[in-house]
Amino acid sequence: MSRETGVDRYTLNYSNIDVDLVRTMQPAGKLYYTVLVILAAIAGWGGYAWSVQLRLGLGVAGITWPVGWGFYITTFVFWVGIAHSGTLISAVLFLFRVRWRSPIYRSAEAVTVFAVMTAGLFPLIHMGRPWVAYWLMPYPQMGGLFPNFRSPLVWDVFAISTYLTVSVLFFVTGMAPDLAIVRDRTVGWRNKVYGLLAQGWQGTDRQWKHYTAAYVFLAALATPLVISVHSIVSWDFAMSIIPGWHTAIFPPYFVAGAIHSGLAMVLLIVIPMRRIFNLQPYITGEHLANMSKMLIFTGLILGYAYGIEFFIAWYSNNVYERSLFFYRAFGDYAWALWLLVACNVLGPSLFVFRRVRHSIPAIVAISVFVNVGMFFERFVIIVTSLGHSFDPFTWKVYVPRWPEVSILAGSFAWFFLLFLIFAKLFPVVSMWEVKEQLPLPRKEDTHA
Amino acid sequence: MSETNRRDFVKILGIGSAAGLAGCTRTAPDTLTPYVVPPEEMVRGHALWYRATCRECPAGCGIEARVREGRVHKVEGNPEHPVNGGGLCSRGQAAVQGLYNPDRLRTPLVRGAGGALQPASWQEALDAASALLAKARGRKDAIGFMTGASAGALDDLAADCLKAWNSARRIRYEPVAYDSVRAANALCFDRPGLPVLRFAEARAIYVFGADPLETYVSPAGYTRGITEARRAGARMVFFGSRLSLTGARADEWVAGEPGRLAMALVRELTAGDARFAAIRKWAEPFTPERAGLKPEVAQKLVREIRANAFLAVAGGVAASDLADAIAVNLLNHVAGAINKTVRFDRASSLDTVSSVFDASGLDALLVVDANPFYTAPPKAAAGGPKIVALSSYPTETTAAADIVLPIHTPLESWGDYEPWAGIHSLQQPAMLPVFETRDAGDVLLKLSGASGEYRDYIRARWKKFASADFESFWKDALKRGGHWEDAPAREVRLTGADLSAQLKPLLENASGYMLQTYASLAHFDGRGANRPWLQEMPDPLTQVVWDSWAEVNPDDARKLGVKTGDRVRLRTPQGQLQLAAYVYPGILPGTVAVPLGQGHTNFGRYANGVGVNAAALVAQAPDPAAGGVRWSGGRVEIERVDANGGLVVISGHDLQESRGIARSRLTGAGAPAAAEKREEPELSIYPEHEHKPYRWAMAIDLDACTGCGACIAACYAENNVPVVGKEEAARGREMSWIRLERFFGPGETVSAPFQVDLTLMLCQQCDGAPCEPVCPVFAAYHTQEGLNGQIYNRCVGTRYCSNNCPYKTRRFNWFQAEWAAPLDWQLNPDVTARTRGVMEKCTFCVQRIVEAKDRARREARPLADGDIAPACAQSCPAAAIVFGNVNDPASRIARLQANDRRYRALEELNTRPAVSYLERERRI
Amino acid sequence: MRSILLALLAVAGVAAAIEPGQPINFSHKIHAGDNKIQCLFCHSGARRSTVSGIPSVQLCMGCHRMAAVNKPEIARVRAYFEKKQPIPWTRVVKEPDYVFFNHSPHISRGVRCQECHGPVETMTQTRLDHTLSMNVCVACHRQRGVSVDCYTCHR
Amino acid sequence: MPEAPRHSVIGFYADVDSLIHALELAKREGLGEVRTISPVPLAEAQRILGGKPSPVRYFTLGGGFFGFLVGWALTIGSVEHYPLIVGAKPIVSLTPFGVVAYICTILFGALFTVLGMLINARLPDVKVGRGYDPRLTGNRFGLQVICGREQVEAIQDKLMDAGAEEVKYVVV
Repeated sequence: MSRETGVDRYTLNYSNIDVDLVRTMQPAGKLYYTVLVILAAIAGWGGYAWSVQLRLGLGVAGITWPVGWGFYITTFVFWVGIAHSGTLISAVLFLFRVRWRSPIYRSAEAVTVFAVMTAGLFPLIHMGRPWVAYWLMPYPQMGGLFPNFRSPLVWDVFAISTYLTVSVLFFVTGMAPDLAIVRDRTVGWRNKVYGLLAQGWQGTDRQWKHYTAAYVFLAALATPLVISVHSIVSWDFAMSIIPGWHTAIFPPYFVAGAIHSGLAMVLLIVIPMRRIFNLQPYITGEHLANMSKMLIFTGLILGYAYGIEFFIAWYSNNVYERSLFFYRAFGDYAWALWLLVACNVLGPSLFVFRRVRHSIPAIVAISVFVNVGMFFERFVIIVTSLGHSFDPFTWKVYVPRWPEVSILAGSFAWFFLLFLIFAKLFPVVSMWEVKEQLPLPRKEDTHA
Repeated sequence: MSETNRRDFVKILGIGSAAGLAGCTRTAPDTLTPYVVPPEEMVRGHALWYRATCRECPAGCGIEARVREGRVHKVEGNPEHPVNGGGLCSRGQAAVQGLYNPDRLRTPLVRGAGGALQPASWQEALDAASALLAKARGRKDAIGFMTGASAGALDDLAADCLKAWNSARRIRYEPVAYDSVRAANALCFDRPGLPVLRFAEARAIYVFGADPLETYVSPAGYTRGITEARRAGARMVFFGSRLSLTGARADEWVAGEPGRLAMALVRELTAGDARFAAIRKWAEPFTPERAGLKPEVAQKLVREIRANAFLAVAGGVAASDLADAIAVNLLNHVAGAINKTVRFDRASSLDTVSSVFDASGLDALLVVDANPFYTAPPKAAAGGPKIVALSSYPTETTAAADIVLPIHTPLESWGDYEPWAGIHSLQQPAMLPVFETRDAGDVLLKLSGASGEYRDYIRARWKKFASADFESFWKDALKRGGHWEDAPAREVRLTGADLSAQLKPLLENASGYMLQTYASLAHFDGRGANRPWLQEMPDPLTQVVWDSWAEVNPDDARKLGVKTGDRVRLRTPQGQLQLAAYVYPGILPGTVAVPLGQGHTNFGRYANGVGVNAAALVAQAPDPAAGGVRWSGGRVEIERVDANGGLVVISGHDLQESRGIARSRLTGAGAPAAAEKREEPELSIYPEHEHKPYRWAMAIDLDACTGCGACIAACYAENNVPVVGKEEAARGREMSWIRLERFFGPGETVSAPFQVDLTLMLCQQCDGAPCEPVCPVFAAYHTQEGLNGQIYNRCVGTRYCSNNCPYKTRRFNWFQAEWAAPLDWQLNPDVTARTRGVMEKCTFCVQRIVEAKDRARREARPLADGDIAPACAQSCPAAAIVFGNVNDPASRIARLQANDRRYRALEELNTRPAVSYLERERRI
Repeated sequence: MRSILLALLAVAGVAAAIEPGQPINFSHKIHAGDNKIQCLFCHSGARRSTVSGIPSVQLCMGCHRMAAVNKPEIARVRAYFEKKQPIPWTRVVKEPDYVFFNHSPHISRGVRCQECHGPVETMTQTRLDHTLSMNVCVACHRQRGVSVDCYTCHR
Repeated sequence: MPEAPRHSVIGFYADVDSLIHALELAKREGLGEVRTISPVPLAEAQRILGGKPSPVRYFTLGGGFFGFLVGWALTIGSVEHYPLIVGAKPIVSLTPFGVVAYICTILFGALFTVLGMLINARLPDVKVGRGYDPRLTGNRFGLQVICGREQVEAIQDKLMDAGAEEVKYVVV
């Protein structure tokens, strides 16, 4: 087994890669459809909750004055964050020639696309008048009025839609050679559909030449997005003047947090997937351990950010900041703060022990904790700052109500539903890239 | 002006104006209805103003009703009226919600054979009433005629009626009747009436448990007087066991039993003064120690009384003992205030009222616009009088009545009222009746068998005031709002009767808890409870909405194991109630205070079942000493029931936490020198933008602001601010554009001397507004005139602006606002009714700015300072809010901005608000 | 369905030329076109108020006591007047509630009625053959150098 | 106008060395227009085939530059058209507009990159199927030589000699 690529080079070869992965796309069994229906039901319940909210007004949710943003924006930031690890793995690690990325990047990139698609719903859900959301689009509206490009929310519109576009391009582009493989290994209507999707990919030298060039540039363009998208999302908060939001540390802090939660989500997706599809030779314990190690790193960055936030609040001697951070630590939501510190910093630091990062149950547990922790990190940032800002008269405790909880649950179901459908219809591991990671078949090998 | 025309046009009016913002149906057909004959003085789209008299309490303030297209939209104070001079309290503002109250009686009701009230035609009901009266007339004094305070034509008419009905049983019932004050004045000065209090002339104003800034006799007028005095340097001291809102505005709170404190001051003032030897003898036992007055405080107060024009005021609901009022009379006497600041030149309309009534031996009781059975429920005994109730609303009294006749509200009726002798205040209908109701006067004329209309009756009565041509006098009086006569000075002298016996109760010490009730600022004695605005406006001190509560001292609360919001049981010999507790540091241990006015059972959807009726704890029988209901001073037992008080407190936190939002400073001898004002340069990395030709700004004088909330009600009325109800208010979703923020102090803890800081928080119209750049669609933007614009129809509802507002003055429409018909008739046609999902906030009443500019343009003149008054500024009885153009250096606002008390809220954020505050002074 | 269609028309910027049925077959062409009666004679509110106003029945009768008394439509007007009933005209021009258009400053600065209302004096039946969308307002305001501040029209 | 059918020969190789060998041979002998078909990109083959670096990079650069201009033009143009003051900031606020310009740079860069790839790689390719063998996306490497009809047999022999497992004649 190679520590470098992670891929098990003694069992994998050009032939069985195709066989293994095309097998994952065989007609599904009962279990698959059961899970699918359950997820669809939960997502549908979330959709129902949204429809109630659309019909009656945002008042059915728990968000209120002065906590104008609650679960919805928390969930939005959460899903945008989840998206980040995909791009990190697929683009950044590609540029850095990290070879172990190949077998996991397809799932990671799918996580990105589906997470952004999920996240994109939340600004609509939280809006007072979603039916006029198109006013945020950059075109001359009534009387020649455009949206306000100074608003971080318009940056968000640009950043998120660009992120979705680039991720989808990267995802679809990266999949073209694999779709050709699938086309070539199937018959009947599947052959036709995948043929259409493969866009006539053959693998000629000309195709490969421009394809690899475009791949590098897409990766190069996606790389700054890893940093910028979550920086811009963090500016939704940092550009305001509310204590606890107005801080320069937010962009790196949010980016690290995004990758932290994203990696954990990829782990949570990949571990059951490799088991169900028997992909252990592709996604090995080494891959999981490598990602676990990254979690230690991002967890430490977060720990530092948490610490420095409190330190600066104290050191600034600013009455508003001090009061807010005291409130975060000991106020109504103190449980959430301590929970998130435990989940995001203490949990992943256990991965320093080799035993932990090679134990599947431990990885799953810690990944779940990280996702819970990251949700509450955003929750604490958003809710405590709004509920405890400048004028003490306005201090208020926010409690979510059933539509928010339902839509949150629905968003998870929606995300996993998309992934489940994806996993059955498309190769979850990039075949051509795994092949690329294998040594090229040489003359000696074939004669041996 | 021709009244007939005005009456006719509304009949033919059909242009509705209220619809949501969502209207995309500009092409949909709709009906336009012109006038058949246009009313002369009316131009569609222009407001007309009709002057009248406010009848929401006995004060009798002058009002003017703004009418657009035949509908009253708003009520404002009449600037020419001698009682209030332009300001109007929140209850007066809410009169329109009485007019358009969805629960108003729409048809007469007659008790049927089954014992239930059934709708009847006017003819049937009037016939039934006439028959009833005809039967009862047979026996002398078998018919009672009950009204509230009613000096004026109605009084005359009542007398005529009773004469026709062979009776002399005239009852003027007011639950809050100041019996003790009147009894004390009778004993001390042989004048059984209320004094005329000239606050404006006093420089030391001592308030003994009374609430002249809230409900006491004539609050809007007194507020004006006290403000005037304060601007001239007056100091105000509050004596009492519970710090009321009036007390909160005082410079000093001397906690204790008011009568005892007054007597202690009398004792110190009369020491060695031969003129007051008798009084000194009565006062001898009242040593300062006994009253709980520190000797040095006593000495300081005595010095102050001697050096200044003095005025002490007693009584009200919260201190309703005769002894208290006598003590204050003696203090006024020895301080030389009688015949100077405390005068008896004019009789009050309240001089003839009583807080108890006797209906025994009556066969029929006619109740006109009063609700005695809310405070004093009818005895269940059979054989009581048959009751004919004339009322605009269902009330506890109409529920017990046999015949109910729906009458006009004051804004639809003719009438006059004489709150003080010689002040004849006129009432005229500002619009045609909303429902099939009748003018009470017309009904009474009919029942008494007289002919003619009530308007003519009033005109006939007014003939005696006219010096020359009556028609022009009448026209003039309608235009002015009434007719005011000068009152000759009338001096009174102390009778010299021995009052020591009456003062004796002040020496008694009782054990256990003392019950103090007080008239609610919003609902007074209960008559405002069906106005949703008044329910939703938080009580200034407790910040509670839609409820009643029992205030307990923190030490008592600890002993009882009670927290704010817990349910407690109050028990007196008269009854028991369960209500939420409110732990209030401004109440002395051993005292429990409950506001009056809630707990209605038959007063419409906004009042029924809200809170509890504190009158049930108080004996509705004459107190032997004062002759009226003893609202406060009785014993009460209190115990905790459970944690489910269901109290909704709007305020999120009681302390300012060093944020300097509501600031005050100590002034006067011995005050620390004011800190050197740091002039922070207004820094910006960007060049300033121009403000032309105007730059609007507002200044709020916290030294004048009393916290009465008139501005809030005015804002509700002017700006179509919806009411959300208790449940949504509990979630923080009340929509008021102005908040009265109340903080306890001083400093970071609640410690002695306890103080209350109040400030108004409304959109600060920042120059560097944090809300504006974050809006993705320019719904929030800045005008060239310095306004922080909010365009509702552009808003997409991200709520980012509200998040980023340091003052949190923006309100979001969580649901589609609803106004139960016909409350929607009140909506101001000049302001968009917001749809759900959009943000709204104070606009500095931009519609008034536009209107004033328009008017100036039509009249081809420049805008003058004072042309524009936003609704809040206009309504303020204390004139604490000033609005104007700071580009004009001569404007009042520009001058106030140079005042050294000026500060801006959260100034250090560099938001550069257009709203300035003037620090409150605490004079020592 | 109808409202969707209307909304589509409005979105597409098509002037929905609705010719609503009116209780009286009133012709602006006869009054303002042929007889050259000034618009402000009947719609006098436009000069001094926000709304131009629909003339009262009394004003109609002012002329039609003498003019064209025998026409059947005039007889109907007279019937309304005698019964003291207003004429329930169908509204042709309507702005949404959040638009606060004020006639008087436009008239006093010499904006011709036709610039917004179209050639009404040629219409036998009044219709709106013009969209009164915000684009139209803003374009004219820009052209004349008048404020395009939002508060000019929205409050 | 449909293109005239062209004749070609594909050699199938189980290993890269054989393919490279055949490719070198084909190049050396000038057998005709040659191309490789492989399941993975082959840097060695690219080197032998020569040619300029992929012009996709210019598309990326051009797209990025275009997006950058679009971003600035959109933001500055919009506020110049309807100037509204917000938060005491200048009408043309360059700092926040830079964010939009940056995002537009990335967006158009990515779109143009993909466009450049599609154009240069002649994708989507509708002609797939003719002369195409599914093994070549799997575990075989192919060398396709396009030639005249008369050369087919000779080239088939040569490719077999170079180590092909199999040769196939296809019309493309």
